[in-house]
This record gives sequence, structure tokens and C-alpha cells, in this order.
Amino acid sequence: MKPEELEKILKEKFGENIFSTKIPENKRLFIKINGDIVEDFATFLKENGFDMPITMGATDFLKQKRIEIFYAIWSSTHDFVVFFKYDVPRDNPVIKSLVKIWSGVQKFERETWELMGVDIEGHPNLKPLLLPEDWDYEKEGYPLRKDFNVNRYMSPWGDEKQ
Amino acid sequence: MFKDIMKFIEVNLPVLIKILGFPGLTFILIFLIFAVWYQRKYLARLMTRMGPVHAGKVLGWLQLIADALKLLTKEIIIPRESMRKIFVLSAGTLSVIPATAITLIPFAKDFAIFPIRGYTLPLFLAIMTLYPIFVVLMGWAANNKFTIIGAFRSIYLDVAGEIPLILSTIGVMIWAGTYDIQDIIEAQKSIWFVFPQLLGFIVFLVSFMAMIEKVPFDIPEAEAELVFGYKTEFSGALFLDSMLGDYVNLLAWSLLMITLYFGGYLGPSITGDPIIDGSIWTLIKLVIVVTMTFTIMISYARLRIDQAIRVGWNYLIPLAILNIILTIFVKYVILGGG
Amino acid sequence: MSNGQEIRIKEGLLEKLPGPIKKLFNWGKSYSIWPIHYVTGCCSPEYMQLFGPRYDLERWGVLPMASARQSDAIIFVGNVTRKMMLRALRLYEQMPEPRYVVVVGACASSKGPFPESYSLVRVKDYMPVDIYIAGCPPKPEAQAYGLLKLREMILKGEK
Amino acid sequence: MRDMMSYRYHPFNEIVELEGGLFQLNMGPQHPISGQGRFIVITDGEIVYSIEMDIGYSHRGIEKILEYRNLMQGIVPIERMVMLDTSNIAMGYVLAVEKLYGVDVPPRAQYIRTIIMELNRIISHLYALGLYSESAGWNPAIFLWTTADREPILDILEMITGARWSYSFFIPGGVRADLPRGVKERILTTLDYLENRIRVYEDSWIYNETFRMRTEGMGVLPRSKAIEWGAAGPNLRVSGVPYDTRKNEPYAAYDELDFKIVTHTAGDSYYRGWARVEEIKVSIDIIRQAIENIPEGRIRVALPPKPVQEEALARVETGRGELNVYMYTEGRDKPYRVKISPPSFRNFYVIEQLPKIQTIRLADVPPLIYSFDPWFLDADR
Repeated sequence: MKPEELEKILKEKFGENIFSTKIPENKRLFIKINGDIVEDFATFLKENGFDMPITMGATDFLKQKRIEIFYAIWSSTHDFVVFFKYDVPRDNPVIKSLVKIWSGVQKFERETWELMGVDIEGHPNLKPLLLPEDWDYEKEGYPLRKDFNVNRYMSPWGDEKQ
Repeated sequence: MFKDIMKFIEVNLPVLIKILGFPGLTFILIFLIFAVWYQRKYLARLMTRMGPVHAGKVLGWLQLIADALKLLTKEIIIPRESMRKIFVLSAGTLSVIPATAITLIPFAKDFAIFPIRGYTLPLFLAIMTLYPIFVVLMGWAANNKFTIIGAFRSIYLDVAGEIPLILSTIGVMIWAGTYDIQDIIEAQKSIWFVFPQLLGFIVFLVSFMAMIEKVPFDIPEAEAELVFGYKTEFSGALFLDSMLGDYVNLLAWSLLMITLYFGGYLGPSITGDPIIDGSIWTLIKLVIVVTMTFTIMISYARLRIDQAIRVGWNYLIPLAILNIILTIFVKYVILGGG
Repeated sequence: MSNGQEIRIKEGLLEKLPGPIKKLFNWGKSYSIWPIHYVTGCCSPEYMQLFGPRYDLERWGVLPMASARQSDAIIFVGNVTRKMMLRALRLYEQMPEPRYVVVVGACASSKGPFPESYSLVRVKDYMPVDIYIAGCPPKPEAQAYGLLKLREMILKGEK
Repeated sequence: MRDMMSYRYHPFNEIVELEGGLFQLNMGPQHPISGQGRFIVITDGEIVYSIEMDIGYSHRGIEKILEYRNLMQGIVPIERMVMLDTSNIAMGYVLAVEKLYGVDVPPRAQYIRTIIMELNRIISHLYALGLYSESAGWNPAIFLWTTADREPILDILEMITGARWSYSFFIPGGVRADLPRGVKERILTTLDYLENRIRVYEDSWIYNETFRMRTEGMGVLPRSKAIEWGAAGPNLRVSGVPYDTRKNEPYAAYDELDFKIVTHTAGDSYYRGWARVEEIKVSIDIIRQAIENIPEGRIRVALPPKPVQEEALARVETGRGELNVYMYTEGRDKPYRVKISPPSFRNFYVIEQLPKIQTIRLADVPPLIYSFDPWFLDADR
């Protein structure tokens, strides 16, 4: 199956829930979808042979007050990557975990929960992964967000303690 | 008071020389320094690198003295939970057992520290079986889970390694027809026991590696899982003692291998005096055995504890028993009871 | 590795010794620096080359040891994060007394190419540091030079 | 908000009693085998019930730092992500930028890039073989042999790029400098030396009984699970999935060079180590072909002012596996968001899932983990 054929099938199945699709190069298919159809969109992809998750993350759009969650799934049978993303409000983002469909995304979701502050429902073990244990979120905030103040950590060349 | 001491020294001067001098204390310390230096240089050479060079300006022979001096100045830390007295004492006692066993080994004709005759080989083996008990004592006294696991593993290994070793020495005893180490050596005048007892030698070699815990079997202090096994907690002088124990154990077992299979002090005479000849030949064979040990050490991966025990129980013990049966059959049926 | 307050037999004895014997002990200490087998950052491949056959530091008796009890130098190879520094402090306490801290690479001394990083720390805010080795990653010759400078300081008795 | 303190981990190298006779063994950051991370093993002394890879010990936050660097400066932090495999990681970032700006790089630069990347892959595989043999309890001879064999390659790279590890040699649009004179003969002689060194590794290590006894049939990763959990690189190919980014999505000069993908179906730890030795041979042929027919011409092209795409996903085959770099830009010189999905991050998930489908013994944990060629810096970013 080629990216174009998949694009046609998805357009028929989901219609207006798919906001925009793009094929920049031969083995990529970028799709932006509506947030609430994520579950059955993912199961539909899984049935069509998209079985290996390669990336999952989130981008913070401060000015438009939204966080964009993106997944990239490779198919071992058709050998090309579907990259779908959807929006979530910025103030208290909550998304549904896709671990039951692709168990490979578990660690990626855990990292997004920790660094971007996106609450994930139905995730088996939400534990800190990369940040130090004594990292308190009130004072320091979420690192990957755009309003995260980095100058706090810029150690001046002087000798005073961080 | 002073006169009595002088008289005591005059009376048994030769024994004192033996105990403190050649086959005794100074020889063991010199062997420790030589063995550790030789291991670091030889293994470094096999790893295509230089090993210690600048410590003594000539091949780095002072390296071990530098390490010993540094270890003496280090601070000794005794963990609060450990049983302090046992913790401190157990490090030192580890090297006492193999040292007492070495007193039985003759370095030349009638030139052993403890020149008794009769059941010297079983006595040697009996003393050496005490070694694992002190290893467990060290592991238990440090009261740290890593050392305890290391100590228990060394018991599994010693049990799996010791029985085939003793069975293979039985084969030698039957072939030589005596219990006494010196008579066994004399019986090897015609031919070294390595050739008639080849099967027994193979079993002895494998369990020898298990007893001195070198790489194919160095599970108790396996670096990969437990940091240093039962030696993790020792610092400073205590670590020096535990290293001493490790290498004196190597010395004792390799001396046993030499006497049983490579004809102890036998060899064409270099100088006239038999005592010096015997000692020179023993030392030459000792260096060869130690080199062989390090070569085996570098060419094999470490076995898992259950594989090591399986090797011990399933292969070594049946082979050793087969060896005994073969020696009995060959000696009394074919050669008609020598 | 067990925690808890340990009984430490101080090595004050060494100061009371007369001059030549102290020089002998300093000579011994200088020829056997045993760093702990501990790599923290991205300079570790270069650190491994240091103990490789070409720049072999065992010629001066530097031998990485596995356990904290037997080692006397802790070498921070590369960046040190806050999470790693919590462990490094525990390690530093467990090492017997004459211990040295060597910092390899720009990241551990001044957060090097990652000044904005939110999780990196500078070693000197947590521990007294003896030797800084600059470079990212410092070539094995630079690391060897740093360790040999430490050796000379021990030989002269400053450390 | 969350109370982070409740998740406080036990300090390192502690053994914690759990109920039911199990205990938790921490092979902490300070452990001869654990590198810059920690693996927490729950076991009853012999059988391992769960392995957890505690990463984050060298998390520098590279994704955040890249948002403060323009496209040319971004090479420096991303290269330090995996110091072993610098050029392959930098290639990921550079490929993403070239996809954004729609740049077609002159062929000579592509060939130079391929040569440097393959040399780096050999270094990375040699390092993996060294650590793998040391974790199986091998005396460090093999580790030091591999360290010795890396030196000639590092000399070549120092000759070409001026630095041993982090070269900053790949820039968006081409390569920083041309190949120096005399590098061709130097590379060919080094490759001949490496070839008979590989023979030494094969018969002293691969065909050795104790090593096979320890690793054969241990940690078998079936094909379906390898795909579902997202294994990467040789670990995926050894379980029967013939996917190699250099072949499936050719970048640099890989489409003009012919080489075979190393695939097996057994999927156990022994073949994972063996596949890396074969891949070194494949890399050697690639370098030979690239050196022979390298075209003349320019080595760099300027970037157009405006990006053509808004977002791009670049996939590159590093030594450890397949690296994915997603980049989103708003036209300014600094990328708005860079998401790096490293291979080790996915390999660690596979290691954590393996005890669920296989009985693994405590002594087998280090060889199993090191057969996946883990690199904690890679997973931490």
C-alpha cells in the first residue's frame, strides 16, 4: 500500500475529523486529526499493519494556548511512516494513553508526562523517568514548556552557588 | 632470660631458617609480590598493553611495594552494622590456612618445614578444606547483602570443586601406592604422574581453577554482578590481607599440583647440593603452573553458578571415579600390583 | 556499601613519622592511585581509551577499582546531573580518607556546551576538587597529564 | 500537583527486602558494568522477575537546549548525545534540517559523509563487542583489544576532521572540509588491518564454548514482540525483521552503494553479538566502495533563506539502531521544537519486557542487557 492510498482510505473513513494531510516525501504521511477520534483512529491503523511505534511527543504552542500531541508509527508490511497529531488545550492537558494498542509507546508517554506535564489516563506506570527525584514542579515548572525560564540555570562565570 | 633465648635459637636454628626463611614466611610474601606483579604484567602483555612500568624504573617491579605502602596509609573503615572483631580478624586469618598447608610440601629431599612422613597428603587436603569456612566468615561479618551472596556462592563452588579434586588425588595415591607426598615424588623418578594419570590431571586442573576462583569459575567475586564478592567491604590494610589470602591459596594449590603431577623437586641437578637443586626445580615448575593459570584465566568467559556446579557434579566427579577405577585396573590387573 | 555511621581509624599517624619515612609513603601513594570504576558523562569513551593499550595509565599504577572501599580517587568523566550527584556524594563519603577528586571535561567543571541545561550541576559546588582537566572531550594525553600532575602533587606531599 | 518525593528511589547499590522472599538488587550507577545508569533487578536469588532500567543520570535536556541554538550551532549539543557515534547522530539532525529547507547536497559531500559515518559505526560496534564480552565475565582482554583496534580509526577521523570524537564536521548543506591528501591509502591499509583483527575476534570469541554456553538461547526476542515493543537496529534485524534505514530509506550516498542487511531469525543474545561482527564487515565493504568511486565537485551548498516544509521526520541508522529526529520550525533560524527518539530508549523498553516472556537468571542479566548494546547517554538525551 502507498501513502496516497492510505490517505484516501482514511479520508473516506473519518471524513471531516481529519483536518489536514500532507505527503512531503515518498515514505511519510503527516495527518492532523481531531482529538476525540484518536482511539479508533489508532485501532484502525493497527489493523492495517501499522505495528511499530517509533516516536511520540508533544509540542507546546504558547501563543495559540494549545499543546500538539504527535505519534509516528511505522508499518513492517507497507514500510512507511504515518505521523498523526492532534491538539489538546494548554491549561490542564489530559490525553488517553495508547499503550493498549501499541505497547511500545509506554516509555515515550511517560517521558511526555514528566517533561511536558500532560496527564495521561490509563497509563500502567507513571513514574519519574529522566528528571532528578528532588525536582519540584511548583518552583521549576515543566522543562519542555515554552514558558520555562532557563536563565535560572545559566550559571554565571562568577563563583556564587547555583 | 636473654641467655635462654640465645640457647633456644642455637638449638633449632635450621628449623627457624626454614620457617622464617625459604619455604616459610618471607617466601610467601615474596611470592605474593611476584604473583600479583606477574599477573598484572602478563595479562597486560596479553591485552597488548604495558602494565606497570614506571614504579621501579625496570619493568615496574616496585609497583606492588608502592601499592602495599599506599594501602597501609589508607584509612580503615569498619561499617557500623558489621561484627567488628570478626570483621577485622577474618581478613588476616584467610592466609593462615594455606600457609600451614604449605609447610607439608617438600621443596627438596627431606626439606619441608614440617618434615613428618606418613599421611601428609590427606593432612594437606584436610587443612585446605577449611579455607571456604573463613571465606564465609568474612562475607558474613561484613553484613552487607552483596558480600553474603558472594560468600554463599563460594560455598557452592568449593563443594562442586573440592570433591572431584580429592578424588583425583586418590587416583595418584593408588598409582604411587603411598599416602606420603615425599614418597609420591620419589615414585615419579621414572615418569611424571601427568602421563599415566592424564584423566586425573584434567579433572584436577578444572577443579583447581574452581578452588582458586580464577576466571572460568570466579563467580564469588564476579565483577559483573556483585561488586567484589566477599571482599567488597575491606579497605586499606584489611584489603591487603584478603589479597594475601587469595594468592597464598593459589600458591598452595599450585604447589600441590606440582608435587602430584610434575614430580616436585625432581630434575637434573644444576648445582651439586640436592637442597638447592630441588628448590630451583620447584620454583621453575611453580612459575610455569602460574603462567598456565593466567593463560586459562584470559581465554574463557565466566560460567554461571549453576553451570559451574553442573560441570562439577555431572562431569568431574564421574570422570574422577572412572579414573580411580582405571588406575586400580591398570595397576593391579595388568602390572600385577607394583 | 552499607550506610550508617562508620568507625574511621584516622591516618593521623602518617604526620608524626620522621621525614624520610613520610617521603617513602608519599612515593608509595603516588605510584598507586586507584580511581573508582565510575563514569558519569559523555567523555567516557575517551576515558576508556586512556586505559587502553595506547595511552595505558597502568604504567604509573593507575588501576580502576570496582568498589569504593578500595579506591582513593573519584574521577568525574563528563557531565554530572543532579540525579547522579546525589549518588556521587554517597560514593565520596564511602571512600577511605586520602581521597582525590578529578574533574574531566568542560561539562563537570562549568556545564560546558550545555549552559542552559536544567539538570546539569558543577562538581565544585558539592565537593572539593583537586584537578580540573579542560577539553570536550579532553584527549587522552590531556587526561594523562592531569592525573600525572596529581601524582606529582602527592609525591611532593601537597595532597 | 504531584508529590515527587513519594517516588524517591532507594539509594544505589542497596539490596532491599521485598515480601515473598524476593529482594531488589540495584546495580547502581557505580557498578563495573552499569555505565551511566542503573538497572533495578527484582529476583529471588536466581530467577529474575523484573528488570527496570533507571535512566536520567546523564539527562542534559538536549531537546530544550536545541530550541536556543540556531541551525548551525545545533550540531554541538546533539553530537554530544552519543559521543561514540557522533557522525550518525549529527546526520540525523542535519538530514532533518535539509528536509525542512529542501536542500540537495552535492554528491561528493554525500560520499564523504558516508565514509565518516561507516568509520563511526565500526567504532560503535567495536565498543559494543568489548562491553558485551566483559559483561559475560570475559577477562578484559577482549575489551582492550577492541580499544586498541579503535585507535587507528580515530587517527583517520582526526586526520579528516581534526577531532577524535565530536567532529562538528556535518553541517546543513554539506561538509565542513574536503578529504586531505593521502587519506585514501591510510583508510585502505587500516581496513586491511581491521579485517584480520575481525578474524581474531571470530575464532577467539564467537566460536568459543563457554561464551556460547552462556549466551545461546538466552533472552530470545521473537519477531512479533520485537516489532510490537519497537526494538531498534541489530536487535530488530536479528529477530527476523529485515529493516535497515540505510536500505529502506537511503540517505547520504547509501543508494549508490550495494551492501546486504545482516538478518538472522534466532533472536537470542548470541546472534545479537554475532550480527555486530558481521555488520563491521559490511561497513568495511561500504567504505571500500565509497573510497573507490568518490566523485569530484563541491562539498557544500548554502541553505536557502526560507524553509520549504514546516515539519520533517528524519530517520538515520546509528550504531545502536534507528534514530528519529522530528523538527518543527516557524521559519526563524532557531527550530521551534526538536523531538529526538533515540534507539536505546526503545531498546531499554524491550529489555524491561523480556523477563515477562522468558525466565532469566540473575547471572545472565548483564550479558542480556549488553547484548542489546545499551548506551544510557543515548536514552537520556
